[in-house]
Amino acid sequence: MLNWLRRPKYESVERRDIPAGLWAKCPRCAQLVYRKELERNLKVCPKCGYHHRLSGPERLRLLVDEGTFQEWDADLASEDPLGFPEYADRYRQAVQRTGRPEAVLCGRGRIDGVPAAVAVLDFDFLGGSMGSVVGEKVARTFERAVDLRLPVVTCSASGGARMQEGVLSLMQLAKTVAAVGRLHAAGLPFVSVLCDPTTGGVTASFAMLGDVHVAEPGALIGFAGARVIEQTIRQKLPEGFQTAEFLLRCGLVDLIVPRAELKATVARLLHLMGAGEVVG
Amino acid sequence: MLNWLRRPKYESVERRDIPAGLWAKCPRCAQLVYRKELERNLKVCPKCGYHHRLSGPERLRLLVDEGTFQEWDADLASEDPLGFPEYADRYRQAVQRTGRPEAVLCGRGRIDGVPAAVAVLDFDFLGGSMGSVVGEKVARTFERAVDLRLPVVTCSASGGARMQEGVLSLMQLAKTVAAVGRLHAAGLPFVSVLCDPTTGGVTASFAMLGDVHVAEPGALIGFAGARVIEQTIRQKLPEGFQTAEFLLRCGLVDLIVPRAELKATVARLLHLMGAGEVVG
Amino acid sequence: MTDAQDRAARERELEQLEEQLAQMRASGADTADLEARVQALREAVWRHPSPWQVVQAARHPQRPKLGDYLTRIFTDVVELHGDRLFGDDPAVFAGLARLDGEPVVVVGHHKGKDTRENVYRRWGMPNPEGYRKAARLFRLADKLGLPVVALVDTPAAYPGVEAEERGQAEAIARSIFTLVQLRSPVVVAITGEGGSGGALAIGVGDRVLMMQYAIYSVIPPEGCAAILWRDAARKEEAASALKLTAQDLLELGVVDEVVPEPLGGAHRDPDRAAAALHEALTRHLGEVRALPPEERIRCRYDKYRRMGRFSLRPAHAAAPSDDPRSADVR
Amino acid sequence: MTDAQDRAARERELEQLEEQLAQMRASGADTADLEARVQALREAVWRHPSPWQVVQAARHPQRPKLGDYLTRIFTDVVELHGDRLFGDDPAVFAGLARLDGEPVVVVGHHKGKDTRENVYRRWGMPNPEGYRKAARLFRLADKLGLPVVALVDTPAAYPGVEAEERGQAEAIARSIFTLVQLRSPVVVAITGEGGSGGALAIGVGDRVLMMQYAIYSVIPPEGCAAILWRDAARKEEAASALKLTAQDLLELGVVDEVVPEPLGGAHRDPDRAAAALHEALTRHLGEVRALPPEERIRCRYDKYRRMGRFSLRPAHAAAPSDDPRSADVR
Ligand SMILES: [Zn+2]
Ligand SMILES: [Zn+2]
Repeated sequence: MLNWLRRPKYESVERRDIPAGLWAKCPRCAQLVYRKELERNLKVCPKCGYHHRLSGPERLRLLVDEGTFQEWDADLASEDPLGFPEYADRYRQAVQRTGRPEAVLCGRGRIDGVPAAVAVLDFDFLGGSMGSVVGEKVARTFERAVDLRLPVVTCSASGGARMQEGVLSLMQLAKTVAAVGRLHAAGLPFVSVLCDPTTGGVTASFAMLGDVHVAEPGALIGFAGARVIEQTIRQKLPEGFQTAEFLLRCGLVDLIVPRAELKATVARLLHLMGAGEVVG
Repeated sequence: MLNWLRRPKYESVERRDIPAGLWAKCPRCAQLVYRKELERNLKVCPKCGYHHRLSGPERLRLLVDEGTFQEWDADLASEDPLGFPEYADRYRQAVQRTGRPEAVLCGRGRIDGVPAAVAVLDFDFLGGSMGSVVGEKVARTFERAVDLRLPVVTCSASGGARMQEGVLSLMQLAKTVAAVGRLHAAGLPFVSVLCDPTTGGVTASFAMLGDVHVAEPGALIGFAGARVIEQTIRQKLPEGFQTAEFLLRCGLVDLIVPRAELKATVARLLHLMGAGEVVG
Repeated sequence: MTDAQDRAARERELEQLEEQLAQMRASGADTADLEARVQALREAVWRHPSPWQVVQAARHPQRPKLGDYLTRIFTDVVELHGDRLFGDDPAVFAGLARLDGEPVVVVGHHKGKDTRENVYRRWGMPNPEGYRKAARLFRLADKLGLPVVALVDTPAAYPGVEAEERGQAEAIARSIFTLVQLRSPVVVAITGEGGSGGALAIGVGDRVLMMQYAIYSVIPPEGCAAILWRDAARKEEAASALKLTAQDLLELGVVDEVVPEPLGGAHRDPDRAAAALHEALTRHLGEVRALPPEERIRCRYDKYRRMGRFSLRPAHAAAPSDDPRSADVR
Repeated sequence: MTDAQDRAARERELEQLEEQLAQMRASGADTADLEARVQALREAVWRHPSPWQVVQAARHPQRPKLGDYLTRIFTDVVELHGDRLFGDDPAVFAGLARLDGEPVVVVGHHKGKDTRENVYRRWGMPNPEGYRKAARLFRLADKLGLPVVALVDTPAAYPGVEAEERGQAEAIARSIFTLVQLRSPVVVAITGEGGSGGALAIGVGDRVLMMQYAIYSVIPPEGCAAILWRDAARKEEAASALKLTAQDLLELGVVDEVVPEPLGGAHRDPDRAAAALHEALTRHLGEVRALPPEERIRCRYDKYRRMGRFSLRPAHAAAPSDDPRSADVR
């Protein structure tokens, strides 16, 4: 297990979501919350229930039993295939800032005791965007799950395909969907957890092909960006558009689960889909 | 081939749709049309294009090459399984009035040269309703098509399941759908022609499971009856509700084909679905 | 006094006595005598119930609904939502649960317990989204190798403009198409109203059970009477003619077993009704589970293939066909 | 004068000369001299076109559209309509046709020829219904064993409220899911704009061809420039950075062959463009048709499995993995 996994760095998340100091201001209800209380509450605002975004390692700690996670493919790195302007620098900065190698963490672990293959997208790392490495690691996660007869749980948080790897990023949609097909053919369960935000190419590939779709309350989930849609229809978007609750009404999400119940719910779903019997 | 097939009796159709005498009044445009002209025009009103209903034998003559039809299972008859009030009498009258044995004609023949298994529902016979015999004959048509490696063409015109055989009629939905499944597994084409009217249990079974859905212009196609819906929603139905054109917009019908082009279109579709190669 | 009038009078008397009994119990009075009278009358009224009586029991407002059976028969129930296409239909329940500790997919019509919930759930009358959600769960069961239990209780598929626009008929046909080809074991129970295509859409399985006072019909008796005699009031005659009781359907080969209910209806003792249903589900699921999937699909095909009754037309019957399906097969 | 300004000036000059030439031809004057000048300039301008020039060619209003290729390459075309769920999307064509006399399923984005048709067809930007219609036809091809030919030309999937409500992302993902598992041969051609997920939804196949002046990109250059530099006007730089030309994508391993176009774009000679596309489709379809279905599905999987470029992080690269997928595979 890598060092950054045991001792996750919260700085980047905190920098964005919470003002410095002992008190944090909730972006939804604007109330001040004692920072330690917010941490204890899994970064859910105790006043209004707003689910702050989690980093990849925070999400992993929330979901996977302590001491059971074995990471896969932590050594894969982008090689800037297009020589895209500013990409190499921004990539290096993302690695340095987050202390993590890419926008996804993959591996195996136990979820309330149930062995599973897990892929967690990390919005802190270049907006959780899917380029060659994310696509490759996600695809390998599904392939290894087939080999090991494990169910797959993905937690998505992503702005979509990674622009800086051009159409190679787009091809990761096909690659990951093909890998989901292998899991499907093997009859193994796939729970897709949709976190804030899940948009673009990640939504239009593996994340929307789960046997069960679990979303966090209030999470933004959609394909096209709100600004693009507003420009197209030339009017304001409806209240609550592209929230988890909206997607539930639209029949695209199975369950909305508060963060405190996420782990137990995923484990229960895996059990009910016959995954409990597999010894990992 | 049975006698009534070679010399179809039109009386019943004419009694309903056309006033006696040399002239017929079109139920849509209310114009008088010379009866012989209407016959020559395949019972399509030359003034407004209204497609008069065809009897089963008329439909067969329209679709199947002359002299190629071999009927199957003409000897199956209902046995009034529930002892339902008035059913035996009404059934006997239908046989006498139409000169036909039941509400469906099944067999094999060629459609512009393409060998096919064909099932034609006959609205003249108790409203084309599907009871045990219709379900059985339709299912056998699909099964024989699998055995003979033939495509299937059904022409539906039905008020739905036959009330007088109770839940046994309902079970014909499952029976015919299961038979469609066999054809599907065999990779053989199925063209479902939806004629005026196709409603209720026939729409909710084999007729809506075609590889291609062809409808006649203006045909009424739907599940629930207009009166039942009006009673439920307590308002008038929208203009053109449940017409072929409405279903095309709703994505439920592939093509609307005028009667004069029906045979050629079905043959072309069968060819394009790889059916032409089969020697019948 | 006709039979029907006589029966109606006795039913009214029974109702009055039951009410009286409840009041006496509430006031703490000695009720032994009255209880015996009520029990005797109940047995008299329900020993040979008329089909219309059964229709009323099947539609009784207090009749146990999907939720009552879910809590009593299954454990670890997780409802799943949505057809992944258009919406989530509250008239259809679909989810994962355990039956006797083993995971299963459960699907059923979802009626409400009060007017408000009934409006929300459209009295258990599904839109296409409901059937498409069910079919999605059937495919999930197939992928995972889980058995399917389907609980049927609906007046009909919802007759609405939008339901037609979104392909009500297609949704029903496709759901049946999915079920007949499913590799998973499928056990169906008609628990209340089996309303025509709206019921059959999720009602095709390896075994079809039917509660004693449930009904299953191609058309509601009222509609039948309206068509046949242009008089919806003759619904009682129609109920008889349609052969819609569990016993009728057992004899017609449409259902495999009748699950006994407490005298007068499941609502008089939901626990006992659920226990009987539970026992039957367990037993039948155990039997069909034992078959290999290909065999199960073949048997299911043959089961529906055999349904219906017909004969050879006398004029042609001189030389009966040797095809076993050519004649009445029941 | 910069390269880009120089290029722009020559493009303007070429346009003016072409207009002049057209007028002279119309008036019956001798045009031999002018024609030679135009041809020389055209060659100069198009010998090494800038990526932005290619973007403009791919979006040229006169560029051949689906309909132009349908009539020139296929025979016996029958359009089929509807997703059997909700509606029929005019932005997607789906149907049966013959290619070299053999039946195939054809699917493609459907742009309009004029403003009115463009509005009707949403400039070839599909709603979920369009992708679901396509996926239905893919499944039909699978059932019947027919090959699939997909012609890609779309700015994007339609960004609309209703598209999101009806699951645009699900429709795209599901269509890709259907394609990667299809038993039928699938040959794709990017004929105009390959707009991100909206294109990929019908653009996954055994072979992916790309017309010489077509583009294929994860984001439009304008959007890329707006995000990267907060300045949509720097679209030309973005077009270069995105590597969206056929030659770029051939080098990146995303497309299998570049189909040559008449100098300056297919709209200058649609017949010749169609003939080249026809030849390439026939050849590739012949090759993938020769494989058994299981082999074809495996090869298709491997094809997409290999796409992307990455390396092992230096710190860990001392002992390279023996997994062939661990390192850059191109
Ligand atoms: Zn708050
Ligand atoms: Zn007329």
